[in-house]
Amino acid sequence: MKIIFDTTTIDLTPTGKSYRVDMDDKTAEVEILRADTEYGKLDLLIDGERVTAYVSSDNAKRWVTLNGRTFVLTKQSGSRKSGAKSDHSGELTAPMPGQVRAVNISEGDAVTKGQTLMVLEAMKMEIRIQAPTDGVVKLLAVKQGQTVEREQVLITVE
Amino acid sequence: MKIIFDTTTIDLTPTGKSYRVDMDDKTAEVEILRADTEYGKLDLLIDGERVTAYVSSDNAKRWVTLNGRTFVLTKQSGSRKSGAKSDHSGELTAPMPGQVRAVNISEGDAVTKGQTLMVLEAMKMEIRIQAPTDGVVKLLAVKQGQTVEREQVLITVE
Amino acid sequence: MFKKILIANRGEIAIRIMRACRELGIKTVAVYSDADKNTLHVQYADEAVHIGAAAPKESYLNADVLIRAALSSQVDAVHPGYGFLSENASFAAAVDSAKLTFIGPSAGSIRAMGDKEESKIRMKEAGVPTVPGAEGLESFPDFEKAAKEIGYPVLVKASAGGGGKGMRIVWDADELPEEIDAARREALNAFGDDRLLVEKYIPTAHHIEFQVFGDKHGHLVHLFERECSVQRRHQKIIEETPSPLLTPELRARMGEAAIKAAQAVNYYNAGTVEFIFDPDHSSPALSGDEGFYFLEMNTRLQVEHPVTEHVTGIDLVQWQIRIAAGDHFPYQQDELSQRGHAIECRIYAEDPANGFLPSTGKLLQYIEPRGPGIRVDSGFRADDTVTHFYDPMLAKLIVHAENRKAATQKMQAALRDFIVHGVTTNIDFLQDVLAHPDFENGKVSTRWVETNFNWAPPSEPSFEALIAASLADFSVPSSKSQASSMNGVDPYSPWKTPSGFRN
Amino acid sequence: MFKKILIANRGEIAIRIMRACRELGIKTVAVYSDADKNTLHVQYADEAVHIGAAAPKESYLNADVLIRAALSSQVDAVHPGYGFLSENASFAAAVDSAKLTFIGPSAGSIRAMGDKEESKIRMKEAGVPTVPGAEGLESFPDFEKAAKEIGYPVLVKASAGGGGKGMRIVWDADELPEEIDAARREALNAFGDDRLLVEKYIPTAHHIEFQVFGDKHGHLVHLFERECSVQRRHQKIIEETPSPLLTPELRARMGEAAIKAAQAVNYYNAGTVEFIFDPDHSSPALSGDEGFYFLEMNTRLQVEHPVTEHVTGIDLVQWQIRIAAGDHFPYQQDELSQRGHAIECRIYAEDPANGFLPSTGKLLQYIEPRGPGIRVDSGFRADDTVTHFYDPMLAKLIVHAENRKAATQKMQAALRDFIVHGVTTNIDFLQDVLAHPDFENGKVSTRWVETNFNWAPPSEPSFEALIAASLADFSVPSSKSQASSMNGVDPYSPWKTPSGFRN
Repeated sequence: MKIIFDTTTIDLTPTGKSYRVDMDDKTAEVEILRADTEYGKLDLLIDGERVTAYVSSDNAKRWVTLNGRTFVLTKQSGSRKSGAKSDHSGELTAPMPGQVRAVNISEGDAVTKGQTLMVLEAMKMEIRIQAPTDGVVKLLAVKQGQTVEREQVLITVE
Repeated sequence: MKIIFDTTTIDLTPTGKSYRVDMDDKTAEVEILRADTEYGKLDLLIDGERVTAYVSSDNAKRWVTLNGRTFVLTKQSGSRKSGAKSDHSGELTAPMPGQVRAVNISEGDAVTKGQTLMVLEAMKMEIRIQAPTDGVVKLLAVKQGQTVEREQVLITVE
Repeated sequence: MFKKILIANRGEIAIRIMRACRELGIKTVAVYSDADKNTLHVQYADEAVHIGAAAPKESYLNADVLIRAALSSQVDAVHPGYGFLSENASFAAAVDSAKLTFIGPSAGSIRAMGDKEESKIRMKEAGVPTVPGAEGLESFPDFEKAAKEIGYPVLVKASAGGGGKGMRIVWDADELPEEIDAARREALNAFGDDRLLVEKYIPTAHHIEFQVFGDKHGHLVHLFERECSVQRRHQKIIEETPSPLLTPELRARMGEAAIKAAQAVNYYNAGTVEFIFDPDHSSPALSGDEGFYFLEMNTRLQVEHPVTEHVTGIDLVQWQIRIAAGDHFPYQQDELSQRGHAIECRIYAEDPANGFLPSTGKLLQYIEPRGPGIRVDSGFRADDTVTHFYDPMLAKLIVHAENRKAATQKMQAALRDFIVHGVTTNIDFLQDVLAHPDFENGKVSTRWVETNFNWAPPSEPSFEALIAASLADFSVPSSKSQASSMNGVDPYSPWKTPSGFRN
Repeated sequence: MFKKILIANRGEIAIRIMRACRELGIKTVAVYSDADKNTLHVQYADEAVHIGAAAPKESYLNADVLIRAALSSQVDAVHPGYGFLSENASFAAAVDSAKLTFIGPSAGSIRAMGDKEESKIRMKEAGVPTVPGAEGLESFPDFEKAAKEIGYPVLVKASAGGGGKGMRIVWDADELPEEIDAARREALNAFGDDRLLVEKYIPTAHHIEFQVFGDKHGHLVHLFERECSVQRRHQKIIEETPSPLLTPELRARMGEAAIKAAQAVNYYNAGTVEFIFDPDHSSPALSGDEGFYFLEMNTRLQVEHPVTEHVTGIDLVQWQIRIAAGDHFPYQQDELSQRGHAIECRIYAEDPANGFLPSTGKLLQYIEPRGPGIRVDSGFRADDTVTHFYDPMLAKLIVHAENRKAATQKMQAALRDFIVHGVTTNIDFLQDVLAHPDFENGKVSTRWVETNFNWAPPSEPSFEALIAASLADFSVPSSKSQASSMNGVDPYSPWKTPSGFRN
């Protein structure tokens, strides 16, 4: 069976006691030695080497820690993820969750590259949202005092 | 409602947000502030004092730790516990789980007080089972090499 | 000795203080905001008092409500921890006037050192070397003139500040207005005080601080240095002691300067004298000296106090409480020594690949490392939520070993065993700092992370990580809080008894 | 340095050794019996090899299968831990002849000290004071005659022994035959060797031992004493350092004697020289001396090594590995010192109210204490099963603080936080020992628990405990492993969201 994480396809084939795993040009023989459900801990035998991994799931996301390194993978289902990958370079999103502290512009304003358009605050730090290019504010999506999530669109400059 | 632990009866009366608890001549007002299911941890407010207890259950047994002291209680159901409280003073039971290492007597043997009748072994220690009184071996319930549980009857001397 | 203490703080430091209280047989009262009612520090206390909304200004920074909580719970003393009101002289005075003991220095000492202007003048008088700068500035033209005289880059910082908040490096005059405005707002928000001062900024500087400790009977010692040069966004992320840079002679002279500084404000309780240290004396503005300059004094317990505890063997928090109750601090300077090497890593919920910005969310998994010589001070556990209201520090991971190399190895092993899922952390980043030759050689200055260390996370997960992720769906429930819909229904699942070895 | 090490042991000590290996970058191989396939030490290793049935003789005491496991997993060295084969000279020799490094002393040193007869003769030659006794006995009449000459009470003990196994106090001649038979059987079973010797038994004695450490280049030091007088069934349950009884002068002389003892058998690696110490020199048989007598030398790492690690700052296990690989031990005697005070409590699954007999079963709950200065070395977690096959020690709880009083307070707080349900433990008992004035005053001799301390558990649970037990059925699932049939169906249940605060 095939499992797709982000752009990588992993193919699992049960072979009795273990699995054959294929990914691009790589192949491995994998046995699950032990799974600890409380800690999300997996002891695997990958081509004869014991490997311990910690895995957590949050909807489509998989958090994996292995050899002290943590990766976040997104499991792809049949239906593609809805337009998360925005290519609007003039779209300014919140780099962290927080609160809009100050809004220095209105829709329609002309702005210059580097100009501070908005100030966010979280955990007592201020983050300035600056214009990436010269342009005009096409959209102002939030207002002062509003709480925003990470990657929420704040302003569009075109 | 009444709950019986060993020989003590506790009477719980819900009073909206909290409980009134009666036991013999004692009464307390108790509120459950928090219960942590993973650790069996209870934060209680007993007559206004915060108390933290850890409780585990194993069938009728309740293990309770409070202020660093652990108690084992047995919850009594309607049907009485089946004759666990044996008063046969000549009944020798295993003081710990282990293996019967040596049997020095046979049924019918006359024995004298303090005589070693049997040797148990567990965790590399030897425990001698000695005659509590002068008497005759009425029952030899186990044989050499056998594994025994704690409180299992080994020998009856009368 | 006190019978009951209110801890006017939250998280790991509240728990750290409560542990000390328990060992001394003192009852503890926790305080909590709306956001904190289920946190560990509340559960660890003997009593807990709700003090307001999640925003710090409405709870942990609200002196009145804290005093009321202290009085209603009938405590003898208040421990402020670090941050929040710990360096607020008015709060210390309010505690005093409520006939309670403030576990910290006198309001006068806090005020003298909290006011960076007054403190600098006092330090100069006391013969402690200071960084060139200007104090007492009000109008923008004043700042502009001072900055020009000092020469760019300059550091604009909150007079009332600490912990990197309200602090900005200004590289040239164009940036000055905006940075001053931002620093003022941050300072006002964090400390309730928007005064700023300007100092020469030394880009290659190391941050070396000295722990001092005094009792109320005039006995004052230092407990050696902490090297805190590994920083990002002006905040420390790795601290260690001893500093790999100091010779015994220089250590002794800096220690003397630290004591002089503390004496100049009649200091008692735990405090930290921070120095800027220029290892090659190369800054032309700072000639004719030994390369160290008083930066500021933190009149409170420091986040990184554990490394000092491990190398000196002194329990700083217990002694804070004891000397506040009037005890004599029993150790003379020559009885104190450093043994072994201690390192602290601050584990932050933040994304080093995204400008170290905080990461919030629910901790899907949280497993702390364990073992001899490993200490974890934390206030989180699995299933807790990291909110945007408070500092994103999840834990302090502290190790103690025979020497710097052994401590580094122990820290590396411990970081590999620290599992946090659900929020992005700096654990991978910290491992790469520790493995860097500059760290090994003690060459990390305060701007090293930003200027010398071009960190990027590995772009591709390893084959093994992908294998584990793909097999996990068959063997591990999806999340503690979610229904485990995939478990046990897949025809390929090898899993019969999910928690035992297969034979 | 070694690339891979096999740890020929189980439980907490196997994990302790693996942690040291990980910090040194060495891979580890665990071994396990049928009873241990799901234990923590197996999971903590990089590899694991099954070595046989649960009974120790068929697995952890089986030298051949261990050597085969070491060869097949291609390790460079074998660490024996403590107990099992750690003091078996033949095993050390077998490891050598397999061209692997034994992480311990030479087979010759083990043999010389393991043979209590030979060792006593050597000690006398080396000028180390010894306990009056008789060696080389074979027939029962020999024992009878020797015991009579020495004078009752006498101690019968296994020549090959250690850890209280195969050791019996004999109070008069009538008991001698049976006790000798029992000691012989225990010794054969535990050590594979049934030789015994007889010694004068000093009922008021303290047990004080010295840690020694040597490298393969002839450098040998001591790392001060451990006071191990709190014992039950001849086994230590509380160990501490420094001993409250020793003066600096006596400490120095005992340390010198310990080094002499070790030098007499050309010792290297970690070892412990045990002394009997009679604090009032009152035993008439032992006049004209300083009150300390060589008892035996344990030629291995000791269970209680952590207290020494904390007060000296030395990682004994890392150094065991390093010096086995040929490193020089870098510290001279005058560079070593004791700082602060460390105490270890052994947490046993046993019932102090039932003659300290072991308690087996499933750990329904198991929560270890945490905090600054608290170390827990253990090999168990919740849901594990304590079997009758192995030593019932669940964990070692170690604290380190500035002085004896602070360490005692820290230990008391830590014991209160140690939660074990499902097996009976000695935690309550340990708390009462620590709270006893005799402990506070350092007056605990090795027989104190049996003769002076009439411990009884509280006969009645407190009202609060009964309240908690009765409410728990409404709020806590009955057991992790059982269906939670009572939860949520009771009409009286106050519980809607079982893991959150009620408002």
